[in-house]
Amino acid sequence: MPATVNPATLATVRVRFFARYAELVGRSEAEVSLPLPATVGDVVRRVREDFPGAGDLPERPLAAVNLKQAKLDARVQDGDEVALLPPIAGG
Amino acid sequence: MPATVNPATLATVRVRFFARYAELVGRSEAEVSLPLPATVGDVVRRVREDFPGAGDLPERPLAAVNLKQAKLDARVQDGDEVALLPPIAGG
Amino acid sequence: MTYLTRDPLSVDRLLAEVSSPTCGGTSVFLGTVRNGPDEHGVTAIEYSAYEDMVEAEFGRLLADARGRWPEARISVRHRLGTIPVGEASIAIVAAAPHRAQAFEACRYVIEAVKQRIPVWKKELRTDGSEVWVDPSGRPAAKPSHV
Amino acid sequence: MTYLTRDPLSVDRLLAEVSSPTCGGTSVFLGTVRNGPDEHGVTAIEYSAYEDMVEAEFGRLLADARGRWPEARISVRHRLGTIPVGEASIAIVAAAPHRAQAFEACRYVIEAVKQRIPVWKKELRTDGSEVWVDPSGRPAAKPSHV
Repeated sequence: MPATVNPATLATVRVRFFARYAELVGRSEAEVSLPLPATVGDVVRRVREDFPGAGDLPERPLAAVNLKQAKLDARVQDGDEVALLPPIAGG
Repeated sequence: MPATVNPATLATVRVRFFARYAELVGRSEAEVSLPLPATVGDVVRRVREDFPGAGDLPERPLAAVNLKQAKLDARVQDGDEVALLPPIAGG
Repeated sequence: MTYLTRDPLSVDRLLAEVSSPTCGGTSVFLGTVRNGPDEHGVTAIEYSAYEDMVEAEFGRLLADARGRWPEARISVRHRLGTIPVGEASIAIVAAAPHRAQAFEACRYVIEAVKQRIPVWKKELRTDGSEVWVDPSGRPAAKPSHV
Repeated sequence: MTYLTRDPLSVDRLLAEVSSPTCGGTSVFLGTVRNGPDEHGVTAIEYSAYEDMVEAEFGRLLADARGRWPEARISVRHRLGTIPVGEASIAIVAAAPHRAQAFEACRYVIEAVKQRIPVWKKELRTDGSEVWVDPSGRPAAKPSHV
């Protein structure tokens, strides 16, 4: 009998890609679902596995959660927006 | 018999006054003659003695000779322009 | 408030935003698109951004700066899109009662922008190539499949 | 070349003078007439100068700055006459390949101006009085007979 998944423990996050990373993945956003508790690092691993081209993303990219830089061990919640940011080159 | 003055040893310098110093002396320029060798300090002493109001000038003002800051012991030559400068407040 | 624009930057407009009779010194910084000896025939740079985050992060960054220099009045604008050589991509204006505060606040903001504001640039070159710039100012290595 | 003017200063004109495709950073400093809490109802400042020496000294000062930052392109203008509160008395623009050079060169010039350029200011106040400003920024004591 398959294990049942409690929907309350699944998080769906919106992932955004920018600049060179968007070119690598061939898209500017995606949605991934993963079991809670989950971290930004878990989102990165999932993206690198699931999307063609995303394997060329660094294992430890700069990331933001909900418009603020976050470390890879930061927790993500259902509904969060996680962005993977190439090295910043503004100004 | 009066001592004869050798004209070659007399320097005539143009003295310029600016800002508050010009107000004190009541003029913006003057000519003074003094025996050589002479220094900027000699010019200042002569000015302070000779011109009404110039006694209120400092004994050791900032000075310039020929458009360049000069110390009080710098030599002056015939034809030099000596300027007495209030504390600089530009910018 | 928006800190982003796709139009040429106007220093005069930013100066007007910070102008105050209590400020005696104003420091302005302009970052411009360069084609120097280290570049390889750059004609323009295409600036892109995580725009929502840029707005949020500039708000936090300026709050930090105002915490350090409470008397400073600071304004900043980053331009996006294709910017030709010689034109400004960023303008920062910091006015303060005294010049030291103005210089320090302005410098603080541009250094923080380079660290914190999610903007990226792609060099457009005379030979038709397009190269992402890495933060050290040198082009990033091209990924193998591009 | 003249570094003096009696007209309002134009940052745009100075920027145009230094603009170069090899410069990626430009630092601007504006000194403006202030009426802050330390002032006593200043409405304007009357700037006067030893004009011939200002021209000569700016030439020497900029040569010194260019000696220190050979790649910098620097332009400066000092305004004379009666300048109302909020308007600029001096504008300095320093462009350089990199921003650190630009900031440093600009700061060097304004600090040197305060030391070397023979300009004086007289505060014009709301009560009708006129007071010479001493270099620390505070009014000079009035001489007894004025």
